[in-house]
Amino acid sequence: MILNTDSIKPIYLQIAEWLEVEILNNNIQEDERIYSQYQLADMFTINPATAAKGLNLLADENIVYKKRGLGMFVSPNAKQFILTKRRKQVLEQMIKGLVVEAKRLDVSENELIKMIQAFKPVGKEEEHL
Amino acid sequence: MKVIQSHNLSKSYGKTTALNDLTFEIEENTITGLIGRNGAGKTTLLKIMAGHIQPTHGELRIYSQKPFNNLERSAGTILIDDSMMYPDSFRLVDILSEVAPFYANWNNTLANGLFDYFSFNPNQLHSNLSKGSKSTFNSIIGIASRCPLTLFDEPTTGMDSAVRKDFYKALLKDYLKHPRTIILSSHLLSELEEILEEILLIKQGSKRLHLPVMELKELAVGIRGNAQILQPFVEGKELIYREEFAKDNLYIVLRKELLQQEGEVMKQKGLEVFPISTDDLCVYLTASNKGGIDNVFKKD
Amino acid sequence: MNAMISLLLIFLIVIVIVFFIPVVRAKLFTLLSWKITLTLAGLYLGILMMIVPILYILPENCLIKNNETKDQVVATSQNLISDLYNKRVPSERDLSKLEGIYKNSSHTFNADSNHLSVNIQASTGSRHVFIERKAVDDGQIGVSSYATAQYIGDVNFTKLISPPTFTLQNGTLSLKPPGHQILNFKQLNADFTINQFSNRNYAIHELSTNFGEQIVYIRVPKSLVIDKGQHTDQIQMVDPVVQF
Amino acid sequence: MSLKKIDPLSISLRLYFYKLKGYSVLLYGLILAQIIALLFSLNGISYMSSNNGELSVSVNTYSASLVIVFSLVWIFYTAIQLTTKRYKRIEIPLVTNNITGHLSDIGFLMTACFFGGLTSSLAGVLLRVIIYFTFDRSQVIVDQFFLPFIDLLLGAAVSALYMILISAIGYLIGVLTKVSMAFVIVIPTVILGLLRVYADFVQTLVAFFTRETSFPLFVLKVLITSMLLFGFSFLLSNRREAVQ
Repeated sequence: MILNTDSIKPIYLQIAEWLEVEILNNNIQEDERIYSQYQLADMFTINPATAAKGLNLLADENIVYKKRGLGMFVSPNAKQFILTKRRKQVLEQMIKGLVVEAKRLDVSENELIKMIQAFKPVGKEEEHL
Repeated sequence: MKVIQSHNLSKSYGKTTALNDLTFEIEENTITGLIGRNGAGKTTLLKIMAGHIQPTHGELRIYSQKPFNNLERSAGTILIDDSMMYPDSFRLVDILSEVAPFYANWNNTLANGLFDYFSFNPNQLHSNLSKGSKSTFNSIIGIASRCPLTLFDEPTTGMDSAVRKDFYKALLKDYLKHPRTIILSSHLLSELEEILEEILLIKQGSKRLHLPVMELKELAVGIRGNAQILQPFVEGKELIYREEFAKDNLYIVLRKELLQQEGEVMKQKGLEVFPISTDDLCVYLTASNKGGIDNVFKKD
Repeated sequence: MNAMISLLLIFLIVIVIVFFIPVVRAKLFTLLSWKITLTLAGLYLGILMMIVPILYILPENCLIKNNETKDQVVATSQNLISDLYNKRVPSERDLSKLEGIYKNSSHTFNADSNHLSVNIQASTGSRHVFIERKAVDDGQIGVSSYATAQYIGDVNFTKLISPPTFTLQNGTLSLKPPGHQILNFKQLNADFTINQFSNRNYAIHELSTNFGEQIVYIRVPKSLVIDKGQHTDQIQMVDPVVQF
Repeated sequence: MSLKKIDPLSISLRLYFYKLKGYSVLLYGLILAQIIALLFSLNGISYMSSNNGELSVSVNTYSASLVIVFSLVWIFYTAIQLTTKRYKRIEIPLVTNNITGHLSDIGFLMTACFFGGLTSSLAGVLLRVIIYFTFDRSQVIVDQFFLPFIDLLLGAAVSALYMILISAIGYLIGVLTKVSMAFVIVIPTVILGLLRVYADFVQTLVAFFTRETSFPLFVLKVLITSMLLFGFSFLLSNRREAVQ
């Protein structure tokens, strides 16, 4: 994956999200060692401090845990946690935007709900980063 | 450990002031971006660090030594800039082998590897290289010398974007293996932002900002919308940038911390609140007069 | 030789000028890496050093030598002239045995007449003709020409003087001078760096020229009649026995 | 980080070798100057002739002194060059400070002086060999033709010493002009003024070296003077910033 360097989203967040996706896709199993900050820095050509911040973000949310001298490992229930978190945060954020935009366009609540119901996604669900 | 400690550093050439009262410290084994517009004093600062020139006032210490005319510091520092000159009796391949003995950590394999990768002609003369190739060649020396303090002054001048990317990649990869203190100067932050840890922003010889680059992205926020609605929110607050556009429209940039909880309210009132790209922020922070170039045309 | 030097000089000056034109210089420098330059400089030094032994094995006897006894030699030859004018002939009868006198030609003619007149062309310079009567009538006229000591600085170039040519016809001995003779000597001078410390007298020679005299010495049979003609003052009888 | 002691002498030595290779191109100037001087020398340094109507005698004096003079001019020019921006900028990318920069410059100049002294002295030998083979040998005067080998060595040493002295003067002048451009005008004015008003003083100054006939004393005088001049250059430029 190539980072979106033009994005407003800080790079450490992009790194954290990418790692979450790797965990969701089972590319990194639970209790498996996750990339170190230096590996991440090398892979994405970013400063190791930035990579460390991304990892720390995951550690703060208990998605990964530290083993002294061995590095960071994926927590046993990380996948479930990420799913819950994403549902809560990402979706909520999107809905917030949706509602504000609907208001600006004078779309009533009922109309909006109908529009959401009418929308049939094509193919698989896409991941947004 | 602090590698560079600058205290009230000033430098003037005759009546012009290149650096004005700079105080900052740089940690060991970090990559710092020295960002500023042309003529902001980046080159002067780097030359003082490299010991080529001395400050007019204040002092700058590297590993607690003054670098000027200091052999020990010179051995531990390399400054890569486009004024580097090599004798005409040296071919490119000679330069690599002749410069090597001066640097204790010089890595020949790396130097030759990069030399081949960028497909230089070993028999060419340094003075006959194009601007971009010269920058590339100099950068090879900068990376391969593995100096504890490596300074790059606008290293990518003239390089095409593919080479730039390769250069930053090479620099970072070697840094990961052999950590050292690196300072890169540039007038453009975006192209080197990812590999930086810290950013030192200078404007007209003075320090504007010095903070981890990650914080820069979240430092400021931009708000755009109807001037009447926006104005009350920002009344009395220090604005980084302010521009009136179209009819009754206002665009302002201010520190995020000044906004606190008001952001949500603003969004609901139809104002656009969005993060500012680091590049734009640097432009705003280093702009000489608020309002930018538009002001010139508004006077009619 | 001079033309060649001038050509070489012009060539070199062109090289120098070309050397200082930046564009050409840059082109040139792409060819001249330090390895080539140092090799060429080494070669230059090497060639110069190899020439040193050559200098010392050059045979020196073909070069012209200095004469340390110049004053004595000049005195001897001047004495000789005045002796001859005073009719005092050296007992050996061969002047070249004297120091500083060089015999540069010697001829023997059979007398074809009972008298002898000597024909000396005008503008022959200082050439003295002496006639000596032999004690016998052997019908042979012996003509020898001598040069007395000639110096430039300390260099004795007497031996390089060309003799006149002599012909005897119908009792007239004609003397034909050798024509304008040019001698161009080369002298070397040690560099000023050596001269400064050398105890030897290495300063440039004092280059006073000392042209000597030329003597034609004629020995004639006892009874030959001598006709001095118009050159009375240049022809001197040295035999005190003979009466005119 | 490396805080281990850096030895200025070993750095100077590294810089010296770097410059020896890097500045080697300058040697072409010396070689060209010497060859041109040698060609000029083939015309002789002085000429005198005399004539007595029948005979013209001339003496052409040859010496390779001009080669030494040209070498001195070259080293003067080169010493000034080394202090210019162009050459000082070459040091900048390397590990250096003022002292090592100067020491390596002096090292290069000394090497050039040694090379120049030796070659200019040997040029005299080449001149002799050329004369031996191209001119009429019977008119080449043997005196001073075969330089004693010891004189050759002496000549080389003295030329090198003079070159050292001149290089020290040139280097100081170069440094002075870097300290202030005013010296570009001041130096020639002072020199001209000295020559005009204090001609005696200048003569004494020159004679201090050129009239010294004891070699050891000369060595001492030159080395001490050069060290003073170089030392003065050090002091003047020690707090100077690198070229911009």
